[in-house]
Amino acid sequence: MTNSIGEIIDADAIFITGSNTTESHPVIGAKVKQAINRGAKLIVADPREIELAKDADVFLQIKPGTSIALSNGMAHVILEEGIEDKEYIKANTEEFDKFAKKVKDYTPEKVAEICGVAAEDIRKAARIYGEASKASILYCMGITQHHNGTETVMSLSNLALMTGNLGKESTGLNPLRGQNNVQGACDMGALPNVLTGYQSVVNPEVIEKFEKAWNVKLSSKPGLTIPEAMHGASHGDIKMLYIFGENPMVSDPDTNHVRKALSKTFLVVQDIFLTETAELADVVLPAASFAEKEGTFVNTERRVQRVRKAVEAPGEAKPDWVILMELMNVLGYGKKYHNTEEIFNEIREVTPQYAGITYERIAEVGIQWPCPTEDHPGTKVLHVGKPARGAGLFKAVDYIPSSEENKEEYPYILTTGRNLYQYHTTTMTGKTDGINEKAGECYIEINPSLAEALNIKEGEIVKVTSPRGEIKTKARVSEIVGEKVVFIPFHYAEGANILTNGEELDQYVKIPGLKVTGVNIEKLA
Amino acid sequence: MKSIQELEQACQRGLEKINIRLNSVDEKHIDKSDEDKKHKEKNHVMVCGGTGCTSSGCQKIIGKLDEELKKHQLTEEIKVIKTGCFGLCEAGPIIITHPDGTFYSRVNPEDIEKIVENHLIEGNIVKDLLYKGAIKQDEIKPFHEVDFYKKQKRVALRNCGAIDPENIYEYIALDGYKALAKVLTEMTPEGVIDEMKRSGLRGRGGGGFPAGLKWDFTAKAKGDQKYVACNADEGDPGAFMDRSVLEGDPHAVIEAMAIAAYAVGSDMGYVYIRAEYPIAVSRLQIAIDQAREIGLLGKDILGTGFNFDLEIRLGAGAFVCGEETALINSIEGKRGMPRPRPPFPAHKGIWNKPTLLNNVETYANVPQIILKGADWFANMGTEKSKGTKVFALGGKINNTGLVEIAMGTTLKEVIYDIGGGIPNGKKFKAVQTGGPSGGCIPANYLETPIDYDNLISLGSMMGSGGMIVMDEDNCMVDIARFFLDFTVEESCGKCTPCREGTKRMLEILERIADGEGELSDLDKLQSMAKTIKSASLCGLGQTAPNPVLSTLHYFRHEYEAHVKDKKCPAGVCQALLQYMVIPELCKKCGICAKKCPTSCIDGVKGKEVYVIRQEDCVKCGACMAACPFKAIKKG
Amino acid sequence: MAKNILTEENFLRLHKTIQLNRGKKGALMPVLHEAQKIFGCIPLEVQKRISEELGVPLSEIYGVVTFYSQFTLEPRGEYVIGVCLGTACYVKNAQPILDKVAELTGASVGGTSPDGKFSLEATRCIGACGLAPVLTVNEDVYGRLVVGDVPGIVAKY
Amino acid sequence: MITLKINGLEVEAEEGSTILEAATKVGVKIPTFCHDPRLVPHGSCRICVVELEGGRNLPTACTTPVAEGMNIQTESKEVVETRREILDLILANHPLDCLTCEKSGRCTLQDLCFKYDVKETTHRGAKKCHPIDESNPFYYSDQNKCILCGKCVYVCSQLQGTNAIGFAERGFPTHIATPFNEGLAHSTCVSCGNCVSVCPVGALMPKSKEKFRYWETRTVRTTCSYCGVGCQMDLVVKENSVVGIDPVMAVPNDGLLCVKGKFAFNFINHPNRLKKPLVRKEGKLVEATWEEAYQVIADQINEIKTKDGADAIAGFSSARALTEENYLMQKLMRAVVGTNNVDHCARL
Repeated sequence: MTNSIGEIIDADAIFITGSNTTESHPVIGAKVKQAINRGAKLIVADPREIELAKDADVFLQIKPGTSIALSNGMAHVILEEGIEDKEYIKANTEEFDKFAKKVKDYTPEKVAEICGVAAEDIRKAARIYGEASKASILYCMGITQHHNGTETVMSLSNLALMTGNLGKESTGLNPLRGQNNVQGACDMGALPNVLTGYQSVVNPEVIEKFEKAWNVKLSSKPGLTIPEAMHGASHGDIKMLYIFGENPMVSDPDTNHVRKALSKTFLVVQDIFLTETAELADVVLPAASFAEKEGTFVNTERRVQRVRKAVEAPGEAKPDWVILMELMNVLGYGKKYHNTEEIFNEIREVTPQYAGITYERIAEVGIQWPCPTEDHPGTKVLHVGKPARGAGLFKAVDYIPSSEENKEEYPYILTTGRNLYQYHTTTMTGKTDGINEKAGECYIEINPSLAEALNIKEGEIVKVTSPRGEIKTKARVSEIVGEKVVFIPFHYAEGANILTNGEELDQYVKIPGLKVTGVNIEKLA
Repeated sequence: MKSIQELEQACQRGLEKINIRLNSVDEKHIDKSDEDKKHKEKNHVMVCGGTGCTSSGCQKIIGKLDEELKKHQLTEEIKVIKTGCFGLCEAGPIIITHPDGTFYSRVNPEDIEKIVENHLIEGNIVKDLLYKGAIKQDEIKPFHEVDFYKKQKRVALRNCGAIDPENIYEYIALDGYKALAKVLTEMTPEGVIDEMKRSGLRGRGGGGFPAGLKWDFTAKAKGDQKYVACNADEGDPGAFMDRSVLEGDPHAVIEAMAIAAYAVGSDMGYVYIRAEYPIAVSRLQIAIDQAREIGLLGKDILGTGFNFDLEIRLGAGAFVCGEETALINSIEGKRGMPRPRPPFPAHKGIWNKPTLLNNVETYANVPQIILKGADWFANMGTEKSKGTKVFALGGKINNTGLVEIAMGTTLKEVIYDIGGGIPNGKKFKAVQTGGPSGGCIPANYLETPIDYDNLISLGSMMGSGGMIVMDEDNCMVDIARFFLDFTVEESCGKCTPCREGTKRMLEILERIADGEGELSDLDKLQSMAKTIKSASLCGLGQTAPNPVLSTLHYFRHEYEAHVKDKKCPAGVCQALLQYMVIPELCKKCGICAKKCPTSCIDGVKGKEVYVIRQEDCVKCGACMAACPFKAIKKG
Repeated sequence: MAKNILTEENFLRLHKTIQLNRGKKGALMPVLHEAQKIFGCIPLEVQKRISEELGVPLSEIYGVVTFYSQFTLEPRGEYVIGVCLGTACYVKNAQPILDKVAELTGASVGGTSPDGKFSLEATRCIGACGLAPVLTVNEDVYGRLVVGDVPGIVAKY
Repeated sequence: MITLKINGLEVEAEEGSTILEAATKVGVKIPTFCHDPRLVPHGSCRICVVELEGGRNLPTACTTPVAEGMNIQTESKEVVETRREILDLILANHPLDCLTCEKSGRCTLQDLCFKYDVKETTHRGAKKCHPIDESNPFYYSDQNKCILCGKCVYVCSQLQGTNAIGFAERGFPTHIATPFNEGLAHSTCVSCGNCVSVCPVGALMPKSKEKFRYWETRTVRTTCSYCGVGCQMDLVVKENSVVGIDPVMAVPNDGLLCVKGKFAFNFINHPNRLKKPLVRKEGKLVEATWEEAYQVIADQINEIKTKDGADAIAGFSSARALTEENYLMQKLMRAVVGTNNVDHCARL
């Protein structure tokens, strides 16, 4: 997030798009509701009528995958009504004209056609966002998990730049990171193209710095992302996969392809339970859970926070860092760490944003990076004054439909996501009876008129097929989804990801288009 | 109405129309010479349209009057006007004819023919229909000369009964809206507030907080939007003066709220009326609509650029909504649960905006204070309690009704001189003032001049003005239980001392009334009362124990009788009653035995005297009622 | 016996009232008053409809309806008998009158008679203290009563 | 700044702050039931009454703003008497079953009765008897223990924004209820447990798997392991198992949690946890020693490195693991295996 969670309460307007906040980030959802109680205006754009839609001043039930069109449409109205922040654009941005020209032809009427919403609502949303003095954008995987995910994010940043909603309290472009330490994992360079602190592997100085720090030779050739590695494995290029703390057999798209890829490689899985993925492994290593080890997580507002050990790990399970260290030692890299604080201090040496953060400083309250020195208080709001890059770059992007749409034999659009009770692949939440009582089994949400057309009753088992496979699941007839749209939560094995497309990736970050999949639905005989 | 001049002309025109009634109203009076000739109208027949009289069929009476007048083609000369409540409900349904001021009481439709023919046509008054107080040895007194009215000083009730409340022009005729005109054109907001302060007017809702000060706080409070509100919840049982003002003279309240709005800088007002007053609600709505129609409410009032509008908000049956912050929550559509103070409504009232909240009767005094000046008001009443107060006299009293007296008048004068004393020759025991928050004042304090501080020093309080007279047949323990039962039922349930404490006090009182009380209970009541009074959040809880404390203080002997001797001196508490056959009177007829539902009366018909088995007797009183020879007594 | 009050026509009237009051601040109370008049009570289905259209949480509406005595959850009897228990009436022994009415109609205080014909309430002071003790049956008012008058009045309905 | 006296102590306090805040600042403890710094003070329980010199009644410390020259007594005779009477009244409508009540040891009512020597109630009369609402799988609501402090209702409406429960009826019968007492399962309750966390007595309690007494437990402050909000929480630990979770009043969650954070901690001490390394032999995963497992992995890595090169190996790190562990994973792949084929599930 460019801003912080606490600031949401004081925003004048909140634009939530592609995030079912009250179910995926419940406490942030509560803060949004507190903001509304104080009089903030809310715009919600989502293919499903999520709970927050009821509190929204404007609810745009857009067709899945049409967010860029909506952003451009709103930009069009903001320019047309002259409520953009002219000084901010002049002083702090680049390539505004190219962007302005692009959105010219995204008239509300045209966008209404693409998105399947009323033109007047687009105008109303644009006016609310444009006229507010402090407007904050909150978004999540509903924006990013598309074949054009990166450009969709850029279309949102255009909106923030053109209205000067950046670098000020209660504004900004705020991705709600889905997992407890996904921010930390990215910060630590668990990505094929960057080392810690987003220092690029192709930059010779960076390679030299790390080679000196670790006194070892390093490759500067960017590696493979998970979808690429899966592809490589299924074609025999990747011989071995070391998976720790993940369950691709349920969370990754195209499960059948994943099974094929995993079975062909030597597979090591390090986890706390024998997950669907671990069952296929050649070696399974028992790990300690978060309650059994000391360390840190980094939350969605870049706050590094302490995790503390409460109980002993069961049997011979060890903290993951101990396993990794011992394996490195077996492989000849002799470095020994006595605790995670030592590792953290090593991180601080090579990661400028973390340099000023110490375990002692975050004992009571976490610090938000960047925090360059030990007397630096941490950063609540990014891009204060000028965008960090020197000037905010406008990106003229076009709406391009996904290849999954308008397919003859797969006429309905499946979108996936979470529900309140389960978390990811239910490995942890599935162990609590109450959770399974509330959301124990997979289901598919179908619009009443579609259900009627297919003569499907509430609770009936239906067959759902896509080019990748087919599943049988329980029908939930509900107004929550639009006519031609269906929804399946991805938590359950033999569920949504049997159907999703793992090939059509975003060109920049290779994220799969999990939110748009062409499917067909049939009543079981 | 776009200017003061227009208002003035309307006042003149209106005066001509109702001049015929003015001989009886003390101040304004135009000599009859030439005006009369122009007008053919000979009489105005005023029929009381208050809640009491309406329920006794005043509508039918008006219908019959119209019918009769049509029969005699007199509809031009004689006008029938339905007015607000005259105040003497005991005498309802009431008819007063003008210009003579004849006071007919307990009229029913059959009497109309006589009144029209004998009185209105032939001119001689129907003596046997006159109010008993209006005729003394054949000498007929007009209604304002009758004892009930003569000793009163009617300021808030000035127009009640004198005008047709559903015709704004009659109000204007009696200088209606002149005060508003004066305020808008000649006075500054500070000037109005100063006038209110100098008048010494204190809140008539019960608290007695100086109105001027409250206006001042609200005026000084910062806020982009301010509200003016009128508390017409009148939850005190036995109090009905606000009802009469709203039914008889709603315009005065509207004008007063406009003046208040000008003084504190507000443009929006709410009148919160309890749902149990349908007539008052409709009369006020008519008055608001009429005022808006002729430019005395809404935008640019009287062309002075001042805007003020008014909305009615209905209560829904909750006594606690008489408390200011509960009332505010109720207007906001919430449960009527009071808010902690500070912040006071003057700073954070309706929707957390500065709000001026006053009672109906407080507002009813404002127009006259502005017109006649603060000093006129200040020299009425006592040193610290200025002006007049309306009391709703009820219970064991001959003249049940509204009594407006100058502060300082003694309880005795109100109950005996105006109230007409206790009916059926019963002995006075106590008078209860302040409703569920008040106390019972025994006979030996009847000489006390009525004002806020005296009543408090007697362990009671002014309250909204309910004054219930009790005689020897009322049991003080039962009265205390009645009031506790009321507050337990009406407590909002938010704070512990009131929600839980009043219930326990009630249970103790019920045990005492059932003869299971102990002496220690009396001290328990005392100590609990202290906690409830000092720790409760709002006025309801803080004053709920008062009825118990004051009856304990003045009538401890009755409590002890219930506890020690298991006796109820006034013969009210059922459980302590004993029905006994008086042997010498018993004619051995056996009727009582037949009637007894639990057949607990033994005896042999014609031979032995009957005896009631006390242990099985359920005290239903059926035997006593059935005995033709009054041979069964209750004691 | 409770006739079906949840007719479409009634809900239409409710909808109109809500549209009228939607913009106003503190709209809940006026809407609830109307609903009580339209349906004779405010049951769950009505409260749910008000909650959806007015945007007020159902738990808050239920709290308001159960707070005020004028709002009821179940339909009341055809004839609502209110015996005033204000102080003036109570002092002139309204209590025996209340007991008598309860006895004759079979309705307990605050309840409705088994045949649904009579609902009996001990009402707060209705301001007609001049006629104490007072009893109301829907709109009709009977004043200056003694226990003996009660059978006559009840028989009329 | 305002100067006032509390128990004879000179105190400086901000304009607009309350007596309770001023007292807490100088370490003077005033008992409260219904106070919560995140809520608008509503002054329902009245237990925090104090004596104000010259005051008409006993003002509540939680709502009364400080004023220049106030002279406050927080434990005067009258104050203590009033508090004892209030506790007496509460106990009159509260089941005295501390022996088996799960809240024992952490119940504010129990603590205050102990402090003010209120052994039992001196009143006898009607007592509440509501059915216990067990319909929610995570916690139960026992209205008979409720002291109507109202915090659960205000947290649910002002902070969580779900409005599942509210006050019903009026006066003595007032109770907290879901609409039409249909039960929590039929209400809009999302089981976040924020009401359970603020209940000062045993009216709202989690359905704990294990019976435990609070004095047998210790708490460990940590960060939630589910979504990216990073809520601060206290794990309640008895011997070697986590028996409960409480929210922490700190950035970023300010005392709030969700259903997963508050109740879904059963995986920690779950019997199916992996306890030993497993190595696949003849197609079946069998238990092995750590040394054996490491050796198998090391051999594979070295064999593939020599045959196909380091880039034939890929590692998936975990967004669920510690920051330090992600650092080591990418260091293992880059420094030891020698490839940049390292990624993690940021995309899910």
